[in-house]
Amino acid sequence: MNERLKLIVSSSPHVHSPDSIPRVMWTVVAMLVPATLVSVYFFGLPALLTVALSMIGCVVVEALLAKLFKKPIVIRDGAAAVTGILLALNLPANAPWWMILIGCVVAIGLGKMVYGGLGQNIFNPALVARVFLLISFPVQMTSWPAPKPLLGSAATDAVTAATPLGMVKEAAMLGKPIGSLDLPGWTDMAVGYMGGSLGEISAIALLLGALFLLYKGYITWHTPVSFIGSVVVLGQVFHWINPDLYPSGSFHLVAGGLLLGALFMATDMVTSPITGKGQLIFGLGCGVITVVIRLWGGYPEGVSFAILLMNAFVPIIDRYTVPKKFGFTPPEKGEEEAA
Amino acid sequence: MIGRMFRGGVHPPEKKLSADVPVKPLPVPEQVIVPLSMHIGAPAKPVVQGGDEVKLGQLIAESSGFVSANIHSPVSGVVRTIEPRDHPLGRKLPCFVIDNDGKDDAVEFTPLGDWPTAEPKALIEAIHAAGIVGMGGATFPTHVKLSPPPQFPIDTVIANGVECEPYLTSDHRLMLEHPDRVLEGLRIVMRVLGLDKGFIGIEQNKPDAIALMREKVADHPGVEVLALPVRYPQGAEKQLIYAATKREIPSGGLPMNVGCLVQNVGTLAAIRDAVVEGKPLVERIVTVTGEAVAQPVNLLVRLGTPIRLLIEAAGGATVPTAKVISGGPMMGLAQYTDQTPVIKGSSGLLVLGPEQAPVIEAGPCIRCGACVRGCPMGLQPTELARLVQNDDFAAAEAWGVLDCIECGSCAFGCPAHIKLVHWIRFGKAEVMARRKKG
Amino acid sequence: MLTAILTLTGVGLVAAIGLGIASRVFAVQVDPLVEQVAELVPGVNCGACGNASCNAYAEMLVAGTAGIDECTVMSDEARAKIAEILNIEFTKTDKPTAVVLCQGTTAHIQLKYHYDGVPSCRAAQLVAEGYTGCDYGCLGLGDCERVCPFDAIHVVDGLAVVDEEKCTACGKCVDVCPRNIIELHTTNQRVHVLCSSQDKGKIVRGVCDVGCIACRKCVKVCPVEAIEFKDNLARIITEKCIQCGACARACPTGSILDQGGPHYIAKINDNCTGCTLCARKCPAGAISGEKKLLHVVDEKKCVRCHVCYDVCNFEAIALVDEQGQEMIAPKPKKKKKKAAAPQGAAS
Amino acid sequence: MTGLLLLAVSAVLVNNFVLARFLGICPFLGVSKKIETAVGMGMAVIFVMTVAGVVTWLLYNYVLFPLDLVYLQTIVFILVIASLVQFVEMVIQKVSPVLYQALGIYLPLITTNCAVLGVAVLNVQNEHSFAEMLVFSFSAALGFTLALVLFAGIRERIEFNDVPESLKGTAIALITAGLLSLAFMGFAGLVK
Repeated sequence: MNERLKLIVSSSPHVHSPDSIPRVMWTVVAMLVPATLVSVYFFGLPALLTVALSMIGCVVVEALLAKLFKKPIVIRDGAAAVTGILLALNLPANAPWWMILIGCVVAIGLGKMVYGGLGQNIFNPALVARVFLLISFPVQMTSWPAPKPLLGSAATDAVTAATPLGMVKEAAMLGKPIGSLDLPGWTDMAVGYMGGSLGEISAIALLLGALFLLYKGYITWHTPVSFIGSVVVLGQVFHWINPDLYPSGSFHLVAGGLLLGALFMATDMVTSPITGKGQLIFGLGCGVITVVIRLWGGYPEGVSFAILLMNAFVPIIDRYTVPKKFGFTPPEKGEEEAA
Repeated sequence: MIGRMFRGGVHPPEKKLSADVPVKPLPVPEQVIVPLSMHIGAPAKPVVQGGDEVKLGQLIAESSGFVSANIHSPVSGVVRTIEPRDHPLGRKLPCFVIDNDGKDDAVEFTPLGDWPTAEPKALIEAIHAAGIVGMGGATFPTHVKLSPPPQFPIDTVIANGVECEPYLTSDHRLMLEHPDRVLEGLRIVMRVLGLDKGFIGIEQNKPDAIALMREKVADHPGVEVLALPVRYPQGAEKQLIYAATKREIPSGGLPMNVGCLVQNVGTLAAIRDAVVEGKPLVERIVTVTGEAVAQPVNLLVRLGTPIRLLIEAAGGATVPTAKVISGGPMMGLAQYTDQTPVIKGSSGLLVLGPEQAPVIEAGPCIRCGACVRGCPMGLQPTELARLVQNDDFAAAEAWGVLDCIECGSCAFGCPAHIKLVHWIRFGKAEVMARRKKG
Repeated sequence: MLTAILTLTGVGLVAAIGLGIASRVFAVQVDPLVEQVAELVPGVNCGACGNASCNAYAEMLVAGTAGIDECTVMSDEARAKIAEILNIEFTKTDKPTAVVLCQGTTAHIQLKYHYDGVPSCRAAQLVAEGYTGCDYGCLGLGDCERVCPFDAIHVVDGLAVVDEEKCTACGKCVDVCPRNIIELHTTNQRVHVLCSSQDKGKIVRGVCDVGCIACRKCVKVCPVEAIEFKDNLARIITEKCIQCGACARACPTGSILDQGGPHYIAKINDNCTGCTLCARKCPAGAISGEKKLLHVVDEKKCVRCHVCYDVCNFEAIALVDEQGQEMIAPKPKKKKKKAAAPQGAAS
Repeated sequence: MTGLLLLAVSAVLVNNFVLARFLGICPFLGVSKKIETAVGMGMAVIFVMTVAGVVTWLLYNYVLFPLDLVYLQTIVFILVIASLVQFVEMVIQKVSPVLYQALGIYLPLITTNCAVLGVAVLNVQNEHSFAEMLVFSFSAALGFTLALVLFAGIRERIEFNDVPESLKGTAIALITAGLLSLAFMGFAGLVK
């Protein structure tokens, strides 16, 4: 061996799993592709343009801000791309281009870079942008184009369509029973044949992507299960109490952004609790707030608000869900006697 | 008496490249470098000087305190000098430099005779005299471990044949080639502690060793083979005891706190040799492996042999060497020179090329929790690293930084490539220094 | 109107009485002195005095359990004021400053191995005792920089450099340095051995251009025996050093730094009255001459300490450079030292 | 009963004093660096607000209103609140010097805290009954505490963050408060 050649010396361990931040992030992007494709199928080219503009916008904004704040530009890690695609999937397909760009600036700027960049933000950047846009431009954010499948004929000739959750909310305002509404069928909703934001319409496509992430270990089951579980159970309980006023649990499951939120946004590693126990509490909180807003709030949909609110609780949850350290339990009873 | 699987842990690729390569002895080198510190505790005190002639197996340094160990000459020849040389621990420490005369002229070994009837004290004395230390890597003097204070009676002894570190196969080969030496050593330890039951823990990725041991225990009454699930760090003392007995060593405690004692299988074989043959510890099996050597091998090596010769025996490096590691990839010590010698705790020598040991800059923590899920001690490595990074050592101590066993599970799985173990080791060192200051 | 006034008065009265009673019941004694002193202490909570906070130090001061010199950060004015408040003695101290005893910038040193670890000196020290070829030199990962509350120490080209203006000698960098190469020296001491290596010269040469190679030339050249030699390393004994800088000029590797310069050779002119004072004071024995006759300086022996210049009462000694050019004119007769005195000019 | 519950929910979440009404921002920013002090401050505010609510309500309904002195409302309320805060300060200084130190200047600042005066005035404005007043005052303070503790948790987490130089300190705290407020907007319309 050549003495001139310096050996690398580091602390153990000397081997590493193949996981890396870019790998995690780009996998998440890839797993959102099915949902994106479904939205393109139903909403056509505008959907694709929205996704593309949002992703490019977020990446460019991140690069510019990194330069401004004199930080290394790390857009290749894919985090900005994830934010971009998630933001797009939270917008209606006909969102005006300027609104998308404002969203990108808010998401990356206010949501992430001011906190110091990746890993340091408190709130999910895409959701910060979505809620910001929802409050600032309520009209543009809530006029949904009617779904028109590429193949086959459209169910209506209408240009715009209300989301199922929007219909339910309106009915509640007017005092009409839910039964009298012309809601899309459950299978249609599961496939994605309904009005709504790009990414939230197809429950099946979202589940497919999330199952792969679960298999890879990039998300854990805790948050989705407790989030979705609590929404469905709570929703069903109120449905039993008053079926005219409150929709069923299965409706809650597929209508609106529950799956997108629970599978892809509440599971955002940076802004969710670090332990399984914490994630269960986090998901439960998200679920309860979602149901409360959906049933009694001013907005038809509460997933974004719920996740954002629970993001604020994460530091407190983390503080009180520290795992049990090894070596801090006495031996079990039988053992103690034996010893 | 089967325990449970510990929480956490990871599955690094096993890469046991040399699992099927029988152990072969490495020719004795012309010069050996024998450090005075090949064990935890006080360095041994030399009893020979530069210029003295020594025989193979002759005592050249004696233990100099309660926690210390004897050292014997691994060759016959002349002591050239005692001077600081590069030590596997990464600094220069006093070493014997002995020129080999090539005769392997040995001192006469005095076996203890019939050990099953011998007094435990005599057995411990024989082990002490042979300079035996923990050969799994911790190098704790064995005779001290075998003399627990009376308030901590030992009721369970476990032979550690888990070898959960990737790449390493020295214990595996030992169990395959010398099962009786291992088992007899275990029975000697049982005799010392007055026990009639002992376990030998082996990971299920070594089915041949498990089968062979199950067959052999027929000749060794009281020994039971535990086939343990494959998950790193199954071979860590605390996790092994938990797996075998469901007992958790309390924070800051030792195995004896829960009435257990763990010995590496290599140590047991050495104990048997010391008692049955009167032979001191002067050689050991070392796995020389890694993608960067031509032919991964298991070698029987005299202590004090420079690792450069081991790499040559494995066919030399095939690519420019990036990293040379004494021990396994998860907990081993990276070497900055190939001049360091083999010592009593050198279980393996891992040579990695640039492809296996890339230098990757750490990214920001994305709080994915992989380290928390991977930690077998239930700690939060990312939080510890963050606190240490910000010099908040008091908080790090409160979060249990001292409980870390440095197994590397956290850093192995970290997608941001944060050097969690390094931060934590830094925190531990600072906390200990502060404690000393008072 | 009257009801309004009465109501307001009534409410006020009830509140006042309530508070009056409460102030009796919940009375807490606070020494007013503590507050006064607390306002004068620096308030940066650096911990150099060994107390948890500046407030705690203030309390200790008032209680008399801490000395006023224990805080190195405080300005002399603040010290004087506190001394006045507490009616205690106070004398001005020499301002100490941190000195990094190493000159091994990246360009000067060899590395032992390629370090792949976390950016902290203390952590790097745990990996095979640090990655610099020299086991004693600055690692340059900036633990001192991060710990300094005054932004007074920075790593430049892999070496920590102290900003004397900002340094308050709080000692945090001294504590944090894993190689213990930062020391506190008074600013009067201008000559330093900027090397900490205890290795033999041969080893030092192999790893560093600017290290002490234990040649002992400085020891030989020092006129006042102010350099001791221990562990292959020269050390200046501050109490004996006369700041002449001879050692720095003699050092072949430049590992002794003289910040007190420039130093010049003494030259005696015709004003000399032969009083012999300079000859007696010269530590190097470089001045010779009979009583009442003109004295002469042996240029080769002169260590440029300027002692003769300082003691001469007859405007007879000038300071010149190697070429003989007069750099500093003789000190005017029988007047007290002016600002142009060499020590002053140096700084 | 439902009315009172709604009132409580409204005061805690929908019309949160800090995040929706933007009252009491000073202590919200000042005493939210550590969770422990935030909890202490929250307790002090809960106490002061509830007691101030009761006293001012009694004064208004049994003294000022019958005597036709409603125009003295503000000055009387401030007088009462100021005395109460003084009282709390003395108690805390005696009982918990650590908390007293940590709260520092912000404790006397409760006096001029618009949140406390706000509670008193809102009670009068909305013509709350005694029970309503009690629930409202308490839940308003609870909402304040909730916001404070949440915010303290967030600030503890971002303490070591690599925040751009120009945004360090209060700037980032205000941005965070804004985002928190954004999240609380979700409760809008929950209670009319």
